[in-house]
Amino acid sequence: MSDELVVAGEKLGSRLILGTGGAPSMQVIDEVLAASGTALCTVSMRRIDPSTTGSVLDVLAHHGVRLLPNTAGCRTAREAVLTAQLAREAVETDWVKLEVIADDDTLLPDAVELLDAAERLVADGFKVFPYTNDDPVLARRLQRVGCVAVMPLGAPIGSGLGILNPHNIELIVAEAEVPVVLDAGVGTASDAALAMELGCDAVLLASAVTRAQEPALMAVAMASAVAAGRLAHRAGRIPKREHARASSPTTGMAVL
Amino acid sequence: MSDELVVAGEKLGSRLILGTGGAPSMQVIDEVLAASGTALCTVSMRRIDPSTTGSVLDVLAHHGVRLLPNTAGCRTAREAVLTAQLAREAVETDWVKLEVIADDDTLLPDAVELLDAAERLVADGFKVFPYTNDDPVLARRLQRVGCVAVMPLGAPIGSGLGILNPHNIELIVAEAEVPVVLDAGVGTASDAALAMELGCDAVLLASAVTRAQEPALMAVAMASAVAAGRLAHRAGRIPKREHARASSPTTGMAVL
Amino acid sequence: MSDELVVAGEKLGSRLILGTGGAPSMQVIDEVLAASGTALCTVSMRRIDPSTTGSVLDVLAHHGVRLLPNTAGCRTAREAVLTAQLAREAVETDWVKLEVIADDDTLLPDAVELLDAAERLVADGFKVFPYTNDDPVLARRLQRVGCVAVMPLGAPIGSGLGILNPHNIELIVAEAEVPVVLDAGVGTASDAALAMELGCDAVLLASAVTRAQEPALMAVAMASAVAAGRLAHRAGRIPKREHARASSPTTGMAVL
Amino acid sequence: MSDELVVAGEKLGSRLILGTGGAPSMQVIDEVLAASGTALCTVSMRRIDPSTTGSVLDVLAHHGVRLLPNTAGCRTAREAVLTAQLAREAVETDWVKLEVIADDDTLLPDAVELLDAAERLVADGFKVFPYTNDDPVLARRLQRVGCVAVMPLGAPIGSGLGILNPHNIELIVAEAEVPVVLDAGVGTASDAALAMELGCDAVLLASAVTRAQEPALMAVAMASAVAAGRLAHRAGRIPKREHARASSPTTGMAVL
Amino acid sequence: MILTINGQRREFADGATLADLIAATLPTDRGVAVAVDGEVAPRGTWASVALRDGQAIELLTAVQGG
Amino acid sequence: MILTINGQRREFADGATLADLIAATLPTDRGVAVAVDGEVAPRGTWASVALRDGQAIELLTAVQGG
Amino acid sequence: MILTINGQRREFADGATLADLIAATLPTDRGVAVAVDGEVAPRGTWASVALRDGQAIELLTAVQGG
Amino acid sequence: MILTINGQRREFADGATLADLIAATLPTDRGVAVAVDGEVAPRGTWASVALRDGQAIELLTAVQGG
Repeated sequence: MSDELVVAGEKLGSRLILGTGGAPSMQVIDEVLAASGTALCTVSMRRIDPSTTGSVLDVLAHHGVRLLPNTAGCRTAREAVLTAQLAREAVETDWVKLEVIADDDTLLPDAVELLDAAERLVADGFKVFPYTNDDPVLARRLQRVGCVAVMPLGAPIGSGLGILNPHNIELIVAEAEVPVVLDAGVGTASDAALAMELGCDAVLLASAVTRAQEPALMAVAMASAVAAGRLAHRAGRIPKREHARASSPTTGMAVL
Repeated sequence: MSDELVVAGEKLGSRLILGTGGAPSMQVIDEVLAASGTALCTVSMRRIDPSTTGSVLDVLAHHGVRLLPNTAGCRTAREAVLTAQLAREAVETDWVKLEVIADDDTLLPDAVELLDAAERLVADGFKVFPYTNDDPVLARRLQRVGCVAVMPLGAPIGSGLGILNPHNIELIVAEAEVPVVLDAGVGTASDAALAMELGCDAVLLASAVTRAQEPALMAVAMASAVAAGRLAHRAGRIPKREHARASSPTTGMAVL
Repeated sequence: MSDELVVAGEKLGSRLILGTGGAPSMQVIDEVLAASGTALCTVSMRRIDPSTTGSVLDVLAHHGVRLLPNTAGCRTAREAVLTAQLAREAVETDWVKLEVIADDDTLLPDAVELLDAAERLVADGFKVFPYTNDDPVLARRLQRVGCVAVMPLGAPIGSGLGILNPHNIELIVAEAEVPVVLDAGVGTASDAALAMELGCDAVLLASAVTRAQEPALMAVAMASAVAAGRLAHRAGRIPKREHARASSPTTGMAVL
Repeated sequence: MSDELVVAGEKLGSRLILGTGGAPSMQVIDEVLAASGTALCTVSMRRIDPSTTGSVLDVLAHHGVRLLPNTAGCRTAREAVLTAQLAREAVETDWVKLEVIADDDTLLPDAVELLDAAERLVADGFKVFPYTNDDPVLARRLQRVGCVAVMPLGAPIGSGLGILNPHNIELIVAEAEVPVVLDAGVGTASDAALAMELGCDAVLLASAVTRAQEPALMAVAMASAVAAGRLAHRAGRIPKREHARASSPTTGMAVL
Repeated sequence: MILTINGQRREFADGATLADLIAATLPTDRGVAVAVDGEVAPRGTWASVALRDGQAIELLTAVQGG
Repeated sequence: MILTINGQRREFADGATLADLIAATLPTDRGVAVAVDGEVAPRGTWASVALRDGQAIELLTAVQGG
Repeated sequence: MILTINGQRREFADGATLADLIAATLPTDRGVAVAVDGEVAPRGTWASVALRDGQAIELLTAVQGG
Repeated sequence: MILTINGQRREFADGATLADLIAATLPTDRGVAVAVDGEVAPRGTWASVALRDGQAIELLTAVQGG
């Protein structure tokens, strides 16, 4: 049975979405893309530095990966909308990972500006992937204004703390009518597997792979973990039991 | 780079060890073996029922899987030793998963009888794989008497509660001179991945797969999760940080 | 040294704030108030039922407890503002626990309506105690519009799940310039103690006491737990250590 | 209703047992004893240093606290038995906290030597309080050989990690026929409260108080936390619920 | 005239004031708050507010909750 | 003589060996292990072991488990 | 005229268009997006937009991030 | 004779008893416990136990700990 992820009407060949930030070199990005098998990667919009040679876009194009420009660093709806529009000009996609953060310390999303920006971008024809906190009510509002996915955080960006509040992620998944992408907080493979077991449709991560001691190895680990978590979710896990239950026959014991 | 598991001088092609108990039919065992790619499976010694048709041994042989007979249900060292000897007669292997439980409610190992049985079986030439609690000191003693692996529980057998005390598993791994196999408690894929991330060399599970709603699907999930956790362990995860760390460039922002 | 809680310029004799909902009888409320030593209790505004005899107001007045009317059940800023104004008429206080929930299943606060209502009520001269989610950014905004406290939830109302995301509560406390009250989710004494250890200034709970098997006993438990957690916070706990540290002398051992 | 702790036939006026180790001075011990209201304290047997002035025994006697000599540092049953006998000579009590550790790094109990020592000491007329790991089966065996209490660890001595495996503590409590004392691992007040909520009869701690920044303040915190946890256990907490439950009336809402 | 009081339709004499209605409806006006057609009616205005046919009146008080 | 086989009492001709008993009881001796009165009876001894009245024989094999 | 390009003040000939500026500043216009005084300047308009003294131009492109 | 007391070698007059040694070594015998060559020496025996050359004596007391 096919189990492809479909977002905004598009099929994606992988449930692992990669951020390209934090990688020490283009070489590492190239290895990570190959190892992860990802089909969608985020990029950021920044001032052109004429001195830089080699563009991340070439590497991404070489792997046939779809682009998801983000609005990282934006603090207001206005900045984020403008950044999204510039991204659309630059890389010719109407997909955008919407980030509107409240400050540079926590990098946490600002619910009010985020919702405002999402509404404006949807009206402007964008396919909006909002990076949001784990509030089920905000996730609901983001869907109501027309976002094509919701991307709640598991923990602060780059913290590697995993999923601090699985209960909220479950609440978001339970009522979601668009794909739920666990975004931010993943530190290791079991975090990614857990996200999928909670019912998320995909996982977005960057630092966990790009800043690992061996990025390519961790990329394979994450791809396997996302697949494992998805399969476990579909396979229907055994219920948790307070008490033990024998897995060997309790009859037919020899009397020795 | 090769990363094969070697136990008792033998290479095993998989770090997922399966218990065959709890499966509703031989058909399911067959599917699960194929799906998991396991190389080692446990069996139990029980009175022959002449009426039963088809032996689990045939299914296991068909998949070229090595046998690990267990002493499930034994309460004393004497029973366990005798059961191990009978298993050696029946399936012609000197490998044994040593279980000496204290009662049928908790199915928890009895440290005293377990250690006694391990010592006697090692003296009798067995390769002993003891199912033990998560006490690092008992694990140390089991190695000292010559066990070829230690198999601490994550949680009670069949409970699916995962790894209740990761700290103890880390302590066991830190000083282990033989492979550490996380045995019992695994409920879903992320549990298996976590076990490997803690440094375990393999995972042994039965109910989590055989009693899942879709055993074959869960078998694939577990195989992927074990691989993912192992790779993540080798790849060197990012440290956990209390505070966020940006994964997008913090310079070159446009002034909009 | 005095360690009184001061909110909105008023000293409160206890850091345990009680909700009166869920109590089976006025008698129980009376016992709980006596047992808890609370100085502040919430009440709700509802249609007068001429048939009811005995008012909770009399019981509260008898214990000299200050009133904190809430806007429980309101879904919009408009409803909440009107309910607060009616409460001010009815019980003659400008203090209000502001609740604006998104639905009756999760009872989770709606960030957008909550912030709107808070701003309007502050402008109308109210001392606003907002029941909010555990988003540090929303807590910051609520303070900016002039709330006299912020009351993040530990877990959904009445769930008894404790504090699902201590990390967020710590972030809120770290930057708070008004008292932080852990509101909702507390199930037992250790939850209340933990809230105070995280740096909260007070704990607000109802069901954990009123629906306990022995409400008066649990009221004493909660009062002790809040005191214990506060003292532990002030006393400066020992750091967590991965490794053991002897508490008995390691020198002067006899050679036996 | 009285709720006194009775151990070995003796009533104890407090459920908080203190270790005196780690305190910077006799002065601090004096303050801590006064603040905690403890009725039982551990001491260790060490070579006499004629140069030391002032004995901890005088301080303990002044507070009318019962002595519980320990065998801290002993590695074998033989050493521990001899140390217990010497303690009986020195402080004239047949109560002993039995510690037989496996090494100086983990300070974890050695199940085999511990059980052996317990059996011998019971035979020699001692009232044995064994410091044990959290293995329910070992706890059972210790009771069978006649220990008057069992004292499982929450986490390694001095680690302050709290209770790493509450499930095991619950299993021990569920079948215990003697008082269960949570010994070692407590770092802060909520840990102590949790121990009592799990059904422990008392908590034994040292470093958490003696090494806190303000020992006397922490001593009060721990005393309150133990009382709170005990009361909460007796009061019958509300069940945990996945979903919210309103604590304000859901009827009688005004239509505004 | 017909008024809707806490969701119940009730007949009242034309010209009745809020004060009249409260006196006729409640044992006491202590701890009572009133909304008329979704607006707060402050206690001080009760005697002077003449009610009109079809109005919706909410009579509220504080009860245990929260 | 009377033997107890896997907990069941069974009549057997005097002088029967373990090999006789197994042949008479089981479709195959593949994967079989035998204990007599709580002691392992190695396969190599089956033909030579003469059974005695009252002995308890356990006939075991490996089944799914663990 | 003086323009501020990505935060740097630069002198340009009067009447220069966005297209002129880009050609003079960047090795390629592939993957480039432009904002003038906080408004997006679509690629199709570059040739026709005449720049004015004092304007702030942002030249952006996609880089690794997120 | 030479005795090892708490790990220190000390010279003592032949025939000295445990009581003599304790009196000579400690300010008080309150709260003291004694082991001689790894065996407990009960307080009641101190006066009668004659020490022998080469013996190891441990003098212990209770200190803060645990």
